[in-house]
Formats: sequence, structure tokens, C-alpha cells
Amino acid sequence: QELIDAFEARVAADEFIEPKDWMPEAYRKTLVRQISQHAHSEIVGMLPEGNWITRAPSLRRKAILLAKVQDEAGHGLYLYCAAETLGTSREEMIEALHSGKAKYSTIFNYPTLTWADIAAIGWLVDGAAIMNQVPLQRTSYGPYARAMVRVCKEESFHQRQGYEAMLALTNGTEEQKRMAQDALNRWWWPSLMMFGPPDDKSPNTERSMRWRIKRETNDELRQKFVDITVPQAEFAGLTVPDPDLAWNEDKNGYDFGEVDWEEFYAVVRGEGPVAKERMKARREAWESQAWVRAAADAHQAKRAAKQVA
Amino acid sequence: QELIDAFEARVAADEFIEPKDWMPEAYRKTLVRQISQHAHSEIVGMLPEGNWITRAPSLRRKAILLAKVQDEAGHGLYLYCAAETLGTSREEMIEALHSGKAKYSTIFNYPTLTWADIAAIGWLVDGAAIMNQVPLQRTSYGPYARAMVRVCKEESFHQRQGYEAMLALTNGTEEQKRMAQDALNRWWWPSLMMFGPPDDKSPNTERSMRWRIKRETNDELRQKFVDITVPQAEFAGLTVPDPDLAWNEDKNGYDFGEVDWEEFYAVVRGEGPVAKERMKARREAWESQAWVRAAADAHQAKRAAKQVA
Amino acid sequence: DEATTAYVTMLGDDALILGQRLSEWCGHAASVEVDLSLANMGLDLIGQATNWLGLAAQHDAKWADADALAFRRDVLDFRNCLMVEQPNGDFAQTMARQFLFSTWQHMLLERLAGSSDEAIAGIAAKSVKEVAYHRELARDWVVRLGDGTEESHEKMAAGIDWNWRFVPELFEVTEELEELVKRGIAVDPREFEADYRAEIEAALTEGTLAVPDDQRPILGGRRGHHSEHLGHLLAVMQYLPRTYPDAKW
Amino acid sequence: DEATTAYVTMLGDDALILGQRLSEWCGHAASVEVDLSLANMGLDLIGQATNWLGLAAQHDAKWADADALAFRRDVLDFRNCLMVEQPNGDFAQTMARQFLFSTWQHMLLERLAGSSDEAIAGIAAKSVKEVAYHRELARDWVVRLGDGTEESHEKMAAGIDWNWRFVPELFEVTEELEELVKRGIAVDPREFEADYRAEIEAALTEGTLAVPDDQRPILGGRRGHHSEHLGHLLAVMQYLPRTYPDAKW
Repeated sequence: QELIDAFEARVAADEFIEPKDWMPEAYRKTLVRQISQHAHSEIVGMLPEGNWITRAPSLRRKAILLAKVQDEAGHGLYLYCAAETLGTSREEMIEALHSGKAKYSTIFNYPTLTWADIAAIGWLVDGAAIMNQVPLQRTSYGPYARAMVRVCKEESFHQRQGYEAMLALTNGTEEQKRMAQDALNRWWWPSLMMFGPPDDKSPNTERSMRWRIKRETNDELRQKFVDITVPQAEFAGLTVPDPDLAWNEDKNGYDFGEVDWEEFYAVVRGEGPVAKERMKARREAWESQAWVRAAADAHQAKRAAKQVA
Repeated sequence: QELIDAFEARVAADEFIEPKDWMPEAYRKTLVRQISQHAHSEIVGMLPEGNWITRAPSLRRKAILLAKVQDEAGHGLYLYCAAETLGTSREEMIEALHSGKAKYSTIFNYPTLTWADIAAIGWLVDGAAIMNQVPLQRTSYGPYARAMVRVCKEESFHQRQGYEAMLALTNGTEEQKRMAQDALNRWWWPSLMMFGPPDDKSPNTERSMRWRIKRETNDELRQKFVDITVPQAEFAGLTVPDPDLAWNEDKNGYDFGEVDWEEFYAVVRGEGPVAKERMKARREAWESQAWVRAAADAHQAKRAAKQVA
Repeated sequence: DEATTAYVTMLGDDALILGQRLSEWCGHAASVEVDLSLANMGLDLIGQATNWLGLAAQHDAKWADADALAFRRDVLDFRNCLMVEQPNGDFAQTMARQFLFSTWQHMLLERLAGSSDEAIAGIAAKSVKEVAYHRELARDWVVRLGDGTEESHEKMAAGIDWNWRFVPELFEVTEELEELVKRGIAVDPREFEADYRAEIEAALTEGTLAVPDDQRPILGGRRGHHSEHLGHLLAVMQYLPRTYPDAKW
Repeated sequence: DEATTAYVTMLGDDALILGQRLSEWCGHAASVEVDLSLANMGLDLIGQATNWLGLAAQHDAKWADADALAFRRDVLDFRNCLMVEQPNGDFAQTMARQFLFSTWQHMLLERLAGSSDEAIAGIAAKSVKEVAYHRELARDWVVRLGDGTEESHEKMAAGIDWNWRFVPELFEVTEELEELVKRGIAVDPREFEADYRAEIEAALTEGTLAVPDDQRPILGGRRGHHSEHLGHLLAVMQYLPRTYPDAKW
């Protein structure tokens, strides 16, 4: 109990916890779950965008998208490394993903149907991600916080690029405008789901807040996202697909409709529209190419043996 | 020797040899080689055309091409059956193809690069095939001759459809005309190679003619093909890519340039431009789907066992 | 009217996209016989698509003919169900898809042959025999592979599993469809849902296969909201007319 | 002049098509690190293609810009070599292709940095470091997989074997090219063919791999006569600009 008190005091004082410091088992477990989930999301998140790299409409857009996906792979790496400092290996985390034990962001279980979806992902999904991640730059676990600093810088760049790509569509032909609106219609609600269940259904929030793993509640972040994004949609000439959306002078923010939480929980259970596709792609990449990793290890062992000899 | 004399007398009298009749081993071997090679050509020949079924430019062209490829599979079946009457199983023949021991027509080792190639194949390749096959309707081995009757009817239909598809291109836009001419440029010489090496380099011709397995020499058939095809090219406004091509009043046929036999022999050796692709496709279809055939057998055995029980 | 046109387009798109998928198999099947039967089904479906889309084009002046509908629309305007656009996967997955779809299509066409719209009734009546054969053939393979070897059983179970989440879409009824049903033009698929479920279950059982659990239905194809697979299929299928917009073939 | 434009287009097409192939890997590699390095090479090559094709478009009024060249030509007008359009196959095949191509490209660009055409020299000089890295990375994988496990050895041998028949095309010299070489604009690849062969042989040997036998060279890419693979690649790559010809993105 003494250890716990000391730990909580440090956290309350906004000190960083480092890998070698003592920490409660629940803290470690929550962090591994959260960081690995975040890392998995970066990796699985390459798939919906990868789906359009080969079909990007210009060389510039292709390069931007390739660079973005590369950044995501990079984020995945930092995050896996941050999680590994907590004593779980990358292989373990990946096995947990493939067995369905570990989760990744529900948003990546929706298909990228048209090019506008790529713009929408940059704008909305990276936008929501930033909203979630900015506070994490001050999260209590040092390696996670430091990874987040790098991640946030790049994500906000991606968000701006996504919005810019969206404006290129809304300023384009009728067909492009239609694509853009259709993408917003399909991505709006799933984006709101990215902040997780409502606070009253989020049992771990309180403890995570106390431990400064989280620094704002799901509903607070969701509200922030809506307040920032709605004017952007309006500026682009797009209609947010929510009949209940209305400015509320009193709270100085938007009121908005209820998210379909049934859908959210179904997607969490692995029943999202392209969940099977995502897991199949990841499993095949990992399992059917185990020989590549095995060969790299074998080669290294041979070289090491030669150097000794 | 008595048997051989009787056999040769029957053949000379244009009688059909049937599966149960006595025949020289060399006759049997030559036939198995020739019929299985012909069957393999039908099957491998589905690949260059299959390459364009998914990209056929209209529903009508897609249906025509599907029907054609279906006919080819059908021809493959008759021919495998005809060869099986000679005591070689289909599996043996297919293994021989995949090991490189058995051959198929060199023409299918060239890529179908544009839609015009599909027209060119119908016009030229099916045209050359008919030229080869019409005499085979009177070949001495009964099952082969009867298979050829059905095959020839369909091939001449394919040839007309191919030529019609070519005319649609030469009557089309500048780009279509260019495609058409380019296809003729690439397919002309390989089509001439379909008749096999020149007579003076074709050691088995004499015996095959005597046994009525063949009824015209390679060079005779090649000449016929040129004489029929050149006016068709002219009618279509296409230029045959042979500077030596000239009408020869005396022989009442065309003189034409020398085929690049080096190329022909290289392709026979398996060095054709897409030979690796063709064999890979066939081997993968066969080997990686052995489980389908095994399952069908296993199921049949189970049912048979149930009926007995 | 617009609703009828949309309905006919939907029927045509189902046939077109599945026909296109089957034609990808050409030359790659496990035996010549299988190659033949896949090409045969593909050809039937392309023919049906030509009839349905030809009828749709007659109804709608925006489209010159069936080809215009097939080759000049992008994903958001395709109305096919999600199941037919699913990738071929291995042969078991292809046959699982074919069985789940053709059984539905057959039950639908049998009833559509009595449509009050003569053109629809005519095409349905012409197609129904072909589809009966597809249904039969696919059912045979489901049973054969299900109750074949251990390997084929696993593959068929996986194939059914992959396609199962798209079954509810086949029985989705929109207000628009209800209107057409009232007018006797269209068929309410819920009429034969119980039959369908029973038939599927019977075949799976015969093939020693489990009926998968239902999950949250995945919908959207009928409104142009497809999976990621359709766009790739269209990029290939439409390449020539898109690249040479003025050409005739 | 036309010959220079064609030469620059060729350099751009090589980079574009290989970059496109590499981008197909996205999210499907054996590890995050490999995914990163494949995306990185793809990005470099798309950048190089943009520069080369941009230069070609400056030379030729028919084409507005690099995008027009990338997205509005059909197969017969692409001048890339056959090797870069080869399918990815497995990772060994991809790395075999990369090694055989990048080694050549690197030797070429090193020399092209001294071209009498300043624009060409400039782009070559900018690209050469990137390509040195590709060459190194691919060489490492050839050795690693060649001298890794039995399985990886077999796969790398097959990957080399698949691509080997396209090596001679890299050293093909047309009259047109000879003319450019005389003017100091282009480089005669035969200058470094011996070096190239030696380097390839050294790497294969280090990877315990046999140097395959030469076969009849397969040529044609430089004149628009490609394999069957390029058309499929273009159908996908060009789908959006082809489908929406008036749109800006």
C-alpha cells in the first residue's frame, strides 16, 4: 500500500513513470492494453488506406498517401516499443491481435469505398485521433507520452492534408461533391464512436483518469471533436448527417444526436462490415510470411556463428 | 510384320483404326503425343483469352469470349478422352505437361497485350488451327477423327468471330486501328510457326503421312494459310508485317519471308515470352487444387460405401 | 417508373457482378470439367445481366443500353448485393457463395416469373432454368466438399463463414420494394425466407457442416454502399470503355 | 527533341511502374519494418517518376504534366522495362526484382548525373542516393533469404529465376539510344554490363544462390510491347482519372 500511495502521489504530481519504476499491476495491464491497441490501430489502419494507394488519382496524392501510411507504420513501431518497455513482447501483442483478444479501433472495420473516403479518413479519423492523443502527450507513463509527442505532430499534418483533399472534392465536379458528401455520411458516426462508449458506460474511466493514463473523458473529447468539425464541414459545403445537430448557446457547443451504440458494440465484437477482411489481411501477412522472419533470424545466427569462428 | 502390313493396308484404304484394333507401338505413341499436345493446347490456350474475359469491352464480347473459352475446354475434354482410348490416363498426360515433357502449341507462349490480340487470336490462331485440323477429320485413328469433326465446326465459328472483331477495330477509331495493326504485327509470325518446322526439318512427317496421322505437310498448310489470310488482312486495311510478301502468279500463291526458326525453337524449349506464366498458372491450378479432386473422390467413396451398407 | 427501373437494375447487377467474378476463374480451376461449369455459369449470368440491364436502359433514357449501365457507372450507382462482389477465394469459397446466392436467386426468379410486369416475368422465366442448374451444381459441391476430406470440409466451412454475414441483405425489404410488391411487379423475398433457411440448413447438414451463428447483418449494397471489393472489380471490368470512351467494339 | 523525351519517359516509366508495384504491398509485409521499407522505396520511386515525367511533359506539348503521362497513356505507349511490371509474387520475388533492377538503375543514374543535359543530370543526381539505398537493402535481402532457411533459399532462387529472363532488356541499345549516347545525353548501359554481372554474381554467391542460365532474351518493353501484367496494373492505377476525366483531385 505504501508503494501504491507513493506511485499515486507521483502521478498526481504529474511526474512521469518510467519502465524501471514500480507500478501497480493493473496500471501496467491497462497501459499494455491501451498502447498495444493503439499500435494495432496504426497497423490495421494502413489497410483501408492501402486500398487506395494503387488507385490514387494523381502522383502527388499517391505520394502523400504513401508517406502517410509510412508514418502510420512508424507510429506502430514507436508504440510497440513503448508497450515492450512494460514487459510484453511484440510477438505476444500481435498474437493477441490475431486471436481476437486484443482490439483495434472500431473505425478500421469500415470499408474505404471511394477516393473521398481517404479524404474523410484524414480529416475525421485523424482528427478524432488527435483529439484523443493530444492529452496523451502528458500521460503518466513516460515512454508512451514521448511516443505521443511524435505521433501527434504527424497526425495533425495528416488531418490538414485530409481536409485539404476533401476541399479539392467539394470544390470539384458534381460527382466529386457527391462522393464527398457520401463519405461524410458514412464516416461521421463511426468517427464519433472512436471516443469510446459514453462516460456512464465506461467503467474504467475514473481509475484511468486518476492514474493519468487518460486525461479527459470520452464524452468530453467527443464534444470537442464535434465542436471543431462541424464548422469545417460547413465551410466545405457539406451536411453533417445528424438531424439533431444544433448549436447550443448555453453550453457554447453543439448538441448532437445519439450514437448507435448497438452498432458500436457489434463492431467491437468483431462484426464490423470489413472486420473479416482486416483480420484476414493481417493474419495472412503475419502467418504466411513467417518464413521471412525465420530466414532473417537464421541468417543472423549463421553470421554470428561465422564471426565467432 | 504381317500385322504391320495389314495395318498399313487398312490405313492406305482410308479405313479408321479403332481403339481395340492392333496398331504399331510407334503409331500409338505418335498419336498419344499428338492428341495430348493438341488437348494441352486447348487448355493452355484458355489462359491468353481468359486474360481478357474480365476486361472484354462489352457484354456481347464478354459472352462471346466466355462461350469460346468454354468450347476450348470442351475440345480439351474430347481430345483427352480420345487420347485415353490409347491407354494413357489424363493424369499422366497432365503430369507430362507440367513436367515439361509434353508440349503445347508455341503460340500460347505469347502475351495478349491489348484487346486486339483477342481478335487476332480468333482470326489468325483459330484460322491456322483449322488449317491444321480440317485434314485431321480424315485422320486414320477413328476417335481422333471424330473429335476433330466437332472441333472443326466450332473453330471455324471462332475464326469468323475473331475476324469480325478485327473488322470492328479496323473500322473504329485511330487508336483501335493502331491496336489492330500492332496485334497483327505481333501475331503474324507466331501464327506461321503454328504449322511446325519446315518440311525438310520435320523428320516424322513422312511416316505420319503414310499412317494418315497427318494428311498434308507443314509447308503445304502454311502456304494455304498465307494464301487465305493475306487477302483478309488487305480487306481489313491491315498490313502484313512481311516485306518479302508478294503474289506469285506462277504458283498461284504468295511468296513470303523466312520464319525466324531460332525463335521457334527457343519457344519450343520453353523460353517463350510468357511460357513461365502459362506453366505457373497450369501447375498452380492443378497442384494447389488437388484437394478439390481428392475431396470429390472421397465423397464418392463415402456415398458408395453408404449405398452398400 | 423509377422504382421498377431500380429493381430491374438490381437484378441485372447481381447477375453481372457474379458473372464477372466467375469469369475470373477461367483456366484456373481444379479440372477441365470444373472450368467448363464455371464458364458456363458465368456465361448464363452475363446473358441474364444483358437482358435485365437492357430492360433497365429501355426504362431510363439516361442510359443508351445495357453496356452503358454495365460500363459507365461507378460503385455508388451499382445496386448488387454484397455477396456477389465477394472475392472468389478458393473453390470452396466460390461454391459457398454460389450456393447461398443461387438458391435465393432461384426462389426469387420462380416467383418473379409471375410478375405483373410482362417484361420482368419474361426474363425471369427465361433465366429460371439456368439458375436451377447453378443452384443444383453449387449445392452438390457444398455437400461434396463439406463431406469430402478433412481439408475440404474446413475450406467449405470457411467459405460458408465468409459469405454468411451477407445473407440477411438478400431479404432486406425497403419501402420502395414494398411498393413494387403491392403492385405485383416485384416479389417480397421474406415470402420464401423460411424455405431458403431450411434448404440451406438441409444442404449444410448433408455436408456435415454447421450452420454459422448469425451476426449483425451487413447491408448497403442495394443503396450503393459496397465492400472494398467492388471498386477493384469495376476498375478491371470497365477499363476499355473508360479508356476509349468513343470506341465501338 | 523526340529521342530525349522518349528516353526521359522511359526512365520515368521504370520508376512509376516499380513504385506502383511496391505500393501494392502496403500493410501486407512480414513485419512493420519491412512494410516501412517497402513504402519508403515506393515513395522514392513515385517521386522520381514525378520528376522524370514532369520533364518529359515539358519536352512534349501533347502532355500537360506528369500526371497526364502517368494516367492517360495505355500499354502500347509505356516504355518501362518488362522487369518492373512483373508481379510482386512473394517477398523473395519482390526483392529479387528489386535487386536486379535497382543495381542496374543505380549504375545508370551514377553515370547519368554527368549527362550533358542539365535537367537529366539534375534529376539523376537527386535520385542516385535513394536508389543506392534500394540497391543495398535489396541486396541484403537477397543474401539473407538466399542464405537463410531452406525454404527462403528456394523462394529466393525462384524469385531470381522468375526475373532473370528480363535482365538482357536492361542492356538493350537501340539506334535511337546510341544517338543520344553520342550526344552525351544518355548512357550506354553496356559500359557497365560487366560490372553489373559481377555484382549480381557476387551477391548471389554470397547468398549461396546459383546464377541462372541465360535464355533467349525477352525484349519489347521499351517499344510498348509488354507482358500481360502491365495492363492489369494500369487498369487499377488509372481508374480514377479514366472514370472522371474532367475532375481535379
